[in-house]
Amino acid sequence: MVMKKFINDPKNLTPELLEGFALAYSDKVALKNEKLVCRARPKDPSKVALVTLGGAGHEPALSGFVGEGMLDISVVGDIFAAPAAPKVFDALKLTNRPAGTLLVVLNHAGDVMSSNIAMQMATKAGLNVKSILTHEDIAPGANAPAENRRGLVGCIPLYKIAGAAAEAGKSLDEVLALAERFNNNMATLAVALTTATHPASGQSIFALADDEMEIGMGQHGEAGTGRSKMKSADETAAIMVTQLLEAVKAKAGDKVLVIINGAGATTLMEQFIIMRGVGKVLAQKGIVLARARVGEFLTVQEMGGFQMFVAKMDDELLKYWDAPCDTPYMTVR
Amino acid sequence: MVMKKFINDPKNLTPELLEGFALAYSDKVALKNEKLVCRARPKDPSKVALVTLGGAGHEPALSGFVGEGMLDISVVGDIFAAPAAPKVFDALKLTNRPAGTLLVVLNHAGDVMSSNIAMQMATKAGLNVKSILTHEDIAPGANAPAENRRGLVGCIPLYKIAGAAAEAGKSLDEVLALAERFNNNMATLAVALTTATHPASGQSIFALADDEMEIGMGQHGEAGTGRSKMKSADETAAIMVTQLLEAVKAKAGDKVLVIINGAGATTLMEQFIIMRGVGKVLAQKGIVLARARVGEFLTVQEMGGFQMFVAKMDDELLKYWDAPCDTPYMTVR
Amino acid sequence: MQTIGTNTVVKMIAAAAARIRANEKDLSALDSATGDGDHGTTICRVMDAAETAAKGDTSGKITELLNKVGWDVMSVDGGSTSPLLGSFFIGLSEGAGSSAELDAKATAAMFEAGVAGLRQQTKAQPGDKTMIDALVPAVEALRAAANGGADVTAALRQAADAATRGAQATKEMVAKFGRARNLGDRTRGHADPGATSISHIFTAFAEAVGS
Amino acid sequence: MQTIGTNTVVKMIAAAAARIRANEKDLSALDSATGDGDHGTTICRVMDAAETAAKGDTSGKITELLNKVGWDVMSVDGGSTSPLLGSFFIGLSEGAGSSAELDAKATAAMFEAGVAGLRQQTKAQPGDKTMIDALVPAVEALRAAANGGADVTAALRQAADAATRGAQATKEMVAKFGRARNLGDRTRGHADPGATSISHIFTAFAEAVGS
Ligand SMILES: Nc1ncnc2c1ncn2[C@@H]1O[C@H](COP(=O)(O)OP(=O)(O)O)[C@@H](O)[C@H]1O
Ligand SMILES: Nc1ncnc2c1ncn2[C@@H]1O[C@H](COP(=O)(O)OP(=O)(O)O)[C@@H](O)[C@H]1O
Ligand SMILES: [Mg+2]
Ligand SMILES: [Mg+2]
Ligand SMILES: [Mg+2]
Ligand SMILES: [Mg+2]
Repeated sequence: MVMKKFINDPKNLTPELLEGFALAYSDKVALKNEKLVCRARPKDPSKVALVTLGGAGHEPALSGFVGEGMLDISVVGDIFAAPAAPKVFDALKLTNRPAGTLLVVLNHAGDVMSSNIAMQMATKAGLNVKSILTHEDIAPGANAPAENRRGLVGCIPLYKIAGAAAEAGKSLDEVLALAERFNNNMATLAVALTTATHPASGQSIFALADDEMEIGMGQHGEAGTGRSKMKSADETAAIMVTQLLEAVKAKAGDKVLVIINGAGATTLMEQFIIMRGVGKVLAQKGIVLARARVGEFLTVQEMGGFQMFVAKMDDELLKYWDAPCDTPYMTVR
Repeated sequence: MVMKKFINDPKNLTPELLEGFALAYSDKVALKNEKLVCRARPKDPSKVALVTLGGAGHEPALSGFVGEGMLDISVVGDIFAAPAAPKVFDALKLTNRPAGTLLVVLNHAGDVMSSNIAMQMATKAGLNVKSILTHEDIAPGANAPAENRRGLVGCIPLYKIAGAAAEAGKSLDEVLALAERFNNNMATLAVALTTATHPASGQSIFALADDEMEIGMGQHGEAGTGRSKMKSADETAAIMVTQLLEAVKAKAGDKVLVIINGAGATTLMEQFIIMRGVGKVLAQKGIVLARARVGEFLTVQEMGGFQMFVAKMDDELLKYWDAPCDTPYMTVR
Repeated sequence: MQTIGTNTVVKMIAAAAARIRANEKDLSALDSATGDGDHGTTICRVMDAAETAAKGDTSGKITELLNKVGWDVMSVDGGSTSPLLGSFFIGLSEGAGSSAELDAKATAAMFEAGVAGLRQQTKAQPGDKTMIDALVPAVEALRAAANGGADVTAALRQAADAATRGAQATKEMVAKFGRARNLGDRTRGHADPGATSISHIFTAFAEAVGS
Repeated sequence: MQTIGTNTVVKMIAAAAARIRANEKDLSALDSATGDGDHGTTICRVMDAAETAAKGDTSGKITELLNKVGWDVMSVDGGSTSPLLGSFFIGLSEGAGSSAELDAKATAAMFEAGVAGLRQQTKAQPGDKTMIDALVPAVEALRAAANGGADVTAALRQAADAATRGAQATKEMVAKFGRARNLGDRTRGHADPGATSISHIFTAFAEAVGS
């Protein structure tokens, strides 16, 4: 398939998209050093700051959630590629404050290396920084070692909860503890239907037959384990949510947050139908759908498919999930 | 191309998607009579109500904007097909109140017929209802008769502005006058790149060659006028925004609201790059980008392309645009 | 047949629904050429609703039966077809008045009221390549036959033939209404799906009355 | 050549960048088979940054030159390659110490420090089908040659040959790191792109010193 995308020079994708994003949401975000997406109105420096990092091409992705109640800075790399460590260090210097900064890292090799180096630099420079790694993909098995499990859409509710705790004036250790509790109670599984084209190279990032789907595929077309014939929405929803509920050990009476995250081309229509299928399984098991979101949070260009996210919630986590926030792609009143 | 979608029985698409939608956003919306999407917490009956109608398959579409500060009821039809007149009348009966109801109709033949009949029924029944028709597509020319110009994404900011005026306690005539002022100062142009499949029939809704795009295509693959070879993001943005600014007669110093509405498969990355191109033209002309939104509001399944929307704003319109609202797909604090 | 009563009306509607069902695929294919490809689906749902409503009638009165048919057709979600045909059936109901049996002239008057009802919903004129191009000549032929002394069977036969010719004639027309309008000149050469449905409906009406 | 100084280091880096540029397409194609297809692009950007930094050096000191190269490589956005190679160059810088001229043994020590720097960033071991599978044997061969009395030119020649063999050997391996890991067994039969880049870099180093 030929790539059909509205772009200019493929070399400038990331700076151009960030420029357009910052232009559209100039009331909420401001660009610094070309690739640091910062809050337009910085957070009170007495509160803990939240920084994250990741490649571009997944819009709205991380940068879409910079703003009051969520992230302070998102450090953007290039298309599907981690930002360089010195940029992450720049962000940590920008948020430097006695209250400290929490660096949220998604488990992808490049991101982990950049953030490890940045953390070393920060420690040397005497900054008060801690980090947390998300790795909630259960494609390799819920009990696979953390280092083999990717960080997927779960980072976004984690920003929400940690961000709300930070706004509430919690200390760095408290914010970290809360984020870790959420981190340990969340799971994501992705499914792919149709491929996407890498917007710089114009190449398809994977291939599936016309009648195939693949459960467990990663954010960049990384192969999963569950290639099968196409299934109905209800079957797909049931298979995925069952594994996810097991992974977070949810039982009757437990409250869960569910997010359906469209990969790109899969319509909201389909995502709602999947959500309905999830609801049926939850009802059968007596698990409470406490909160839900359906939409595109972390995409893979025009890939067809979605990520399903489940987190077991307690009252404190719910309180922070419900707290106000104001970012380009998530606002809570 | 084979259709690859997560669905169950194609006959049940609309009720199933609405069920999943209402389940996910049960804090904001509730389903009545299967296809009326209503506010979960109804508006104070002393205030003017807002009702709209339209086909499904365009999610989040109209129903995504039901909630505080925007719509009271969205009446949903079937995939790409208007809801029946009696259902629209049901909605008007549900919102019936001395303050009155404003029915917002997008100019599509089926919607217009259903709403005309419903308005006749409402008048016979003595309900206090007025209606407004959006027809801001400039594909047939900005000066083409209103009846030949389709209603596109412009309905959504119109809901926002009229909804805010209603929440502010304005009378039906005042809300209508404000909505008409906005209606007369807005324009949309769509561009298509790749087709979508009708989720019930599995058929492609149009065809474009691998190196072609089409400016002016409608919400259902209705042919436009501007088929051409693919252009860069900057060229496309400049051609479209120039026509739109002319249509709303924007001149240096004027303030505009710009919305880039993704059709489905076109990425936010591309939409941001287009937004950047729009910004360059505005800067050249000395027109102020007062507000902007980029994302999927009214989609056409997995179609590649987008709608570009421009409205000339005054201080009162901006005030209502900025007013708080709380709906599944638009929240303003 | 000299007159028609409720039983015949039910038979006519059931026959029309059956004939539409048998042609669903073709009608959608026609709509694919000029519009959005859903006409077969929609007209089937419309006629299914009409058949169910007609068969469910307990009033025994033509006007009430047709009024129920009209509202139930109108209640089908489906673009332009359901308000247009719903208004047509409600118009028939109004045209039927209180009579229990309709002769050819009364039948013609009833169908004229149906056309008037439908035309309240659209500005489309004959020649615009819509269902009107089958409906208007059909009802004109019905009136002419009735005025000329034909019985209901013969008059409906005339109407069916005129509807079929009218639908055929839409092939030469350029669409000015509906989703086909945007295709303009490209619609030439294809019959209008709505007009084709009308020709099926009148053909089935004539057969139901004739048999 | 008995020793290398800053001028030679600049020449080596420039030659490596040129050789990488000439192989960009092949390297991306290799990465398409096992990973995400961007290695050619990224390693080019990395080596361009290295070349620019090296040529822009005004300190005249190997350690400072390599430190600047390391940071500039590290500053390239590009997945795993830039932190890995950035750490490698920073390691070289640390290994170079304050010497103005490095003989074969000092060169071996410098490269050993480079490997140590890179290995701080990853748990990948020899056999895991990564750039380590070219780098480790290259530096081992360099050390062995230096200890055996070879001059810098001969020692780097040995290193380049070992890197090329190491890169070749990755064909038989199954990827355990990087984006190729998920493909598991399907990576067998394809050389690792990162290891291939390392073989190009060492080959260019040897040629630059030899000529
Ligand atoms: N405005 C109109 N006036 C009269 N007939 C119309 C009009 N719009 C559509 N039609 C008729 O309806 C037919 C298409 O019906 P259908 O496909 O069911 O509806 P839609 O156009 O909403 O998809 C057309 O072939 C035409 O005969
Ligand atoms: N964790 C790792 N340890 C060592 N080398 C690695 C690691 N991850 C990737 N590599 C090397 O990097 C190469 C891929 O580089 P590149 O394509 O630029 O990065 P990315 O995998 O981020 O797309 C692999 O061929 C391998 O040699
Ligand atoms: Mg990569
Ligand atoms: Mg149609
Ligand atoms: Mg239709
Ligand atoms: Mg790669």
